[in-house]
Amino acid sequence: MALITYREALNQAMRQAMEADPNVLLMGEEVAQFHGAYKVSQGLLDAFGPKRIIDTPISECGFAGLAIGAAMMGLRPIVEFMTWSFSFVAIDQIINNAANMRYMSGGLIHVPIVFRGPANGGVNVGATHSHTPENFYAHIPGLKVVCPATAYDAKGLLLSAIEDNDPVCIMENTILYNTKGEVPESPYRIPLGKADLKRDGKDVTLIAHGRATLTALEAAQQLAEKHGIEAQVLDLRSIRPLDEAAILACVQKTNRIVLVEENRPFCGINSQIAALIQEKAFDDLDAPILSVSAIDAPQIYSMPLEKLQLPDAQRVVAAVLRLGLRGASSP
Amino acid sequence: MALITYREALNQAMRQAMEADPNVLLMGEEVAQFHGAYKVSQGLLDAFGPKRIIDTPISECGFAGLAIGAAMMGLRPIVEFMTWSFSFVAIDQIINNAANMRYMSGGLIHVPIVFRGPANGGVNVGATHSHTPENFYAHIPGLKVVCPATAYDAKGLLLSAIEDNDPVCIMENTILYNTKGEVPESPYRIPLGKADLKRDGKDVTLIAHGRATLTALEAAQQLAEKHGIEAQVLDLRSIRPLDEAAILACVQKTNRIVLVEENRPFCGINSQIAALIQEKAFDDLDAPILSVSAIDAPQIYSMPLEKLQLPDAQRVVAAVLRLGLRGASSP
Amino acid sequence: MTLGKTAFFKDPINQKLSADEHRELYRLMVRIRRFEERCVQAYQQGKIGGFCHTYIGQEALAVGTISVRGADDHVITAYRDHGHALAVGMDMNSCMAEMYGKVTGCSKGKGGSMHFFDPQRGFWGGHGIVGGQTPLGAGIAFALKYRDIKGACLCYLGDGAVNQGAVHEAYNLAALWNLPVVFVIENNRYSMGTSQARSSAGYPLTKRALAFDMDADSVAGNDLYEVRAKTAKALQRAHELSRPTLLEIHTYRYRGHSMSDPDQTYREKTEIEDYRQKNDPIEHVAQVLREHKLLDAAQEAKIDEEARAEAQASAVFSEDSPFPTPDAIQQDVYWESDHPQHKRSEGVLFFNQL
Amino acid sequence: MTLGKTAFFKDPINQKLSADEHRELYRLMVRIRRFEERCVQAYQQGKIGGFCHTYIGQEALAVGTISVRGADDHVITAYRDHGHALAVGMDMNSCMAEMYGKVTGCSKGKGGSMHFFDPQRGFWGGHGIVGGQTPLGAGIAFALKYRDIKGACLCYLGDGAVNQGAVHEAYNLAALWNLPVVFVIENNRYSMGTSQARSSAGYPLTKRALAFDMDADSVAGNDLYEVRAKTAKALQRAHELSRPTLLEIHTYRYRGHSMSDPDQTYREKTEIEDYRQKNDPIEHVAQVLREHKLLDAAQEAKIDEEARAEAQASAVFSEDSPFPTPDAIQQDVYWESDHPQHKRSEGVLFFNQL
Ligand SMILES: Cc1ncc(C[n+]2csc(CCOP(=O)(O)OP(=O)(O)O)c2C)c(N)n1
Ligand SMILES: Cc1ncc(C[n+]2csc(CCOP(=O)(O)OP(=O)(O)O)c2C)c(N)n1
Ligand SMILES: [Mg+2]
Ligand SMILES: [Mg+2]
Repeated sequence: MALITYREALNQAMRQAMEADPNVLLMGEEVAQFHGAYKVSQGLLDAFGPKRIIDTPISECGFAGLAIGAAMMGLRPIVEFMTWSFSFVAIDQIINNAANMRYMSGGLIHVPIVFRGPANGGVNVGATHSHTPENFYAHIPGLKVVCPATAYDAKGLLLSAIEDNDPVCIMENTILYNTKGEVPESPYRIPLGKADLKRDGKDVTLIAHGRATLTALEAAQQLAEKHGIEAQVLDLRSIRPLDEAAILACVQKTNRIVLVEENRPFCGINSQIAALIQEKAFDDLDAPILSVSAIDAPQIYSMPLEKLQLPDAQRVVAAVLRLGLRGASSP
Repeated sequence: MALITYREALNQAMRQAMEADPNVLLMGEEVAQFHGAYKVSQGLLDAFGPKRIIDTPISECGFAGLAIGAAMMGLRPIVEFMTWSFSFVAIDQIINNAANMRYMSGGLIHVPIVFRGPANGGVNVGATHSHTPENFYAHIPGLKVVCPATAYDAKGLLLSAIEDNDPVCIMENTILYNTKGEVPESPYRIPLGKADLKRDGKDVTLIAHGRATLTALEAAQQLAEKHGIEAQVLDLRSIRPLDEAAILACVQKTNRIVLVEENRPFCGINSQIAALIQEKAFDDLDAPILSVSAIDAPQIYSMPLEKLQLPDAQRVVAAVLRLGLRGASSP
Repeated sequence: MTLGKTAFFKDPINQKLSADEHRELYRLMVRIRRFEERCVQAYQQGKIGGFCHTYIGQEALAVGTISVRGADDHVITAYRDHGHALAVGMDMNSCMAEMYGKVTGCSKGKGGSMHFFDPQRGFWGGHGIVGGQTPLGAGIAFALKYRDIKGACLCYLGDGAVNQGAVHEAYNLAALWNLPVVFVIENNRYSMGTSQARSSAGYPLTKRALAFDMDADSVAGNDLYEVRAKTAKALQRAHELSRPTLLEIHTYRYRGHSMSDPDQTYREKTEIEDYRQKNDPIEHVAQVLREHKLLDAAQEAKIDEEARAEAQASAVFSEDSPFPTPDAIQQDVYWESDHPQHKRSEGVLFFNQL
Repeated sequence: MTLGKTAFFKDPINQKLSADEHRELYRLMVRIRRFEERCVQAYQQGKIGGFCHTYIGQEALAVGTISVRGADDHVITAYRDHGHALAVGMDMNSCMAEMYGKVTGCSKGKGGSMHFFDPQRGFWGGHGIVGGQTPLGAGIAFALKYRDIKGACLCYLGDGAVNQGAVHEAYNLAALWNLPVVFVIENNRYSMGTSQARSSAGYPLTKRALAFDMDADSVAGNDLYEVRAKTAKALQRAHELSRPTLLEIHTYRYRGHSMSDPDQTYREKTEIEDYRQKNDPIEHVAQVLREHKLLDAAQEAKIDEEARAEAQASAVFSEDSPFPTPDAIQQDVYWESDHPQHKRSEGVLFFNQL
């Protein structure tokens, strides 16, 4: 297995999917000649030519809709949003056309399309460019939403998404593009809807998705080292479908839960997970589920403040400590 | 007090606000000559003329943005979306401009604007026309969101919204437009962020907003009559700001909660309320919070099925009974 | 235009019509009108819910444009979709049953009046969001071109829809990428209660195509023969040059915007009466055919009678059909959950159920 | 164009400039360039985060257009906003400090490079979403007209932005409602790595205005005097006739799209060099002024020196300024929570805190 970046993992997935199926194509702003604003599509134009790697005008509504129409006809487009923040001008197409089409046609039509791109704050680009709309899209029946945290997951989930017959939204993270991980060269699939226990532990479970998973892992490390608390980390990976069974198993095991997300708190993913746990595993809970989200405000530009606005390990550790846990080895 | 419809109550609020302040104006599709697609603006063109009651082209993104620009300059536009389903083509303007403007300008600019219109299913218009995006908009810091359930609330909340210096989204309901209630003729304000206990009771609290409040009231009636269970009904009225204190007081009082909404379940309002309660009133809960939402699918057209898809009193009663409550007078 | 007069009867595309074919086009127009009238009745009886946008007055447009399409030409339109549905060959039963919300409807009762589909016949809906279908239409054309199929997409929109941003984005993409799409503006003079001049700066609407270096043409939409001739040219341009065209087709609707529009605020009844007298598309074709001895009184009466009977039968069929069962609510949401044998994902897709 | 030659020096709007005023316009252009160069340096030192889109090469455009505005004319633009900010009179300190994320920045460090504001000077941003500011610009014009103020809005957008639906919706509204807005396309030939021809069908972009019966003009954007003359005409049309105009102003950017664009995939370095040699807007004005004996070598050197010093000082000022305190994160979200004494709503507005 090679050690490659998250960016390269996504690139590999697209490359392999395009080699396997002539119906797969990539379209978006700057994906071809520019190799992608974040270079995720590096080299794809050379490999597959301008018929399949397509630079678009700055018309998200237009090209997302166009790709949905093409998917209705049986093509399998991958649509890159330069960031998911820019998907808001296309959200009507994604909801009313990609998500609703199958239903409104009584099952006559399906829309095998992938929307992908980064959705994150933390890079000092201000409020307009820092949206994390996984809760919006996962709210919509008809859509699937995944948020890979590692290079390995990115490749496996993207390959599954491209082969999926339903519309899938993949939310990446510009901060993760350069992170490296062991990734098999040959194609492999990670089923959507399967969470991944990224660290085992017995005292508390941290549930996260996307880059917050790494924050949770860092917090777990600190909890172990400094507080003797064994926190396990469940990476949801997929928001819809959702691995309820894995979540409930964690509750049963550790009875204490802290949720971590870079989404904003109101009607975000953490709220949904908390609601679900309290309903389905009420008696397994020893304490309220605590939630660490982005601080509830538009994303601030100022660098040191933006760091504070997003969850960090320290805030997660503090939340765990608020649960009143006492680690085996703590003083 | 006169017995008038919810529609007339909204109309009165706009009329009185426009009489009081020349900066208030109404714009939207068919609001002037046609008197509104749902006749909410009946007579306003005659009263205030075409300068202030403005028919727009079918360009939600354009006129919502235009109104935001006008609000930045100190006007106080009311923007009618024929339905909130059509706000998706304008959502970027609402989020990135109306909601973010104050923040990104470091407080130099504020945007005193009201977006209003109906947001509901239940009228056989299919999935594209039946969205209930209160969770989307309430997710966004910078926006306020209210969902009046009665004529009285509609007038008082709309007047407050028009006088508010922040952007407010008012989600009405076409099914409620014809419902009547006692409404004072003279202007009055209901503060945003104040829930209303619409029925008192001791055994369980039903928490709802918008038309689901009426469903909850009907369920409470049935619970009293058929099961001897005294359910109280808390109408949130306002989603953001949210009356947390009222919610927590209910939990403290009845220890059992059933949430009712016409929103879809994943990352909807019920999930948020459940998350909040379990975090802040964990020890007051005698049972898991149960949730009754729209059945999780795009809105179906077929009339009898759409009735089933939305919450009805029967489903609410069933949820309450699942809590294992036994009423005083039940066998 | 004078009823019964057309400069396009001799256009090659019309000249090759047999007598039967002439009459079949006429019959289709009559069938659409009778179907719509039967819908109105059903709506008034409370059998149909929600909105119902009739096509009465615009029949020559859908019939004319769609009648010249080839085997690989596709169709997509907005919510005023009954005329197109019948024109592509969908049967009245499945259309009417859809409006009744019955499981025998073309979308199993899930889409309703605004959301008809029949991909087998190249009919991709029926779309409720104004302008939202135009990028899809460009996408259908894109897929044809991608696959080297010499087909095109007829993509319809209203005169009010032209002011949606999505439409301009679609124009630009189609012109920039040489997509074989024909945008057809059904200019019936109103978007709900707003006259065309009150919604759109710049006249005619074809100018907006020229801005993108797209070819455009204006068409008298009540003349079946002109509609056919000019659509055929646009389709040829799409097939042979892979270039888009914008057709602004002038037409008129006789009834309110939808069944819930009492039609009292924005035009005089005399305007409608006047148009009908002078421009009715069905009467126009009838006169042309009579003049060319292609239609006699008996044939005319029979066509009308059959169309009425067919529409009536579709209402009976719909009445007799069952509603979907409650489990239908969560079917047809995800391809995957409808094909459990091919399911690859895990986890929960639905977050509550009945 | 030949550097130093302009047909517009004698245009009435330019003829009334005093020698000092000529030099001040020149100085403003130089200040913008030096400011941007200092930004580049700060960015490379890691002092500035995120994106940073420089205005180098386009200086005559912001300076020329904004220099002819009247007291009631307002300005709104996209994310490439430093030039406009300085042109409306914002000081370098507050601009630079904003980029440093400092509390002394024009938006208190909350907006960053793309989101400058100064409503006191009629400057309404600084907007990050491509095309998103165009409806706002129409709205500013709407508000002026609503209040019977004879002002206008200069609303800037890029040549790539023209393909956003929002832009067309704004065009239509402005033309339909006779709004006093001047849409200014800053056609710098590229949207990121996409040349204008690869993003937009139909040339020139002014055609898109004509489609809405909006007046339009093409402008050589490196000639300060032409920019001024043609903008003045458009503003006059706005003031006197309350009619919108579209100006397509041709310009060029020397550096990458933003600081994170290495600028290696879509144009040759020679293209840039060639443009600069033949068209540099600052050198152009300098030559015009020299020729007219309005600028001597000493003055020129002094202006440059002062601009450099000012830019350098702004960096020092920014460096020395404090970051906002953590409580700033939840300030300036709601007017109401910033004005507790006027608070009318109840309940919770924020759902967590630091
Ligand atoms: C985005 C959006 N805004 C508003 C509506 C409501 N609406 C439905 S039809 C219509 C008028 C459309 O007029 P036009 O495009 O001329 O088509 P016609 O009804 O005349 O066929 C409006 C405003 C909608 N469906 N979608
Ligand atoms: C809706 C949206 N899509 C994409 C982007 C990313 N983006 C920022 S600038 C830009 C290029 C814009 O080019 P142009 O309009 O020509 O302006 P210029 O940068 O040349 O000044 C793109 C694609 C964005 N900010 N907003
Ligand atoms: Mg129309
Ligand atoms: Mg550009």
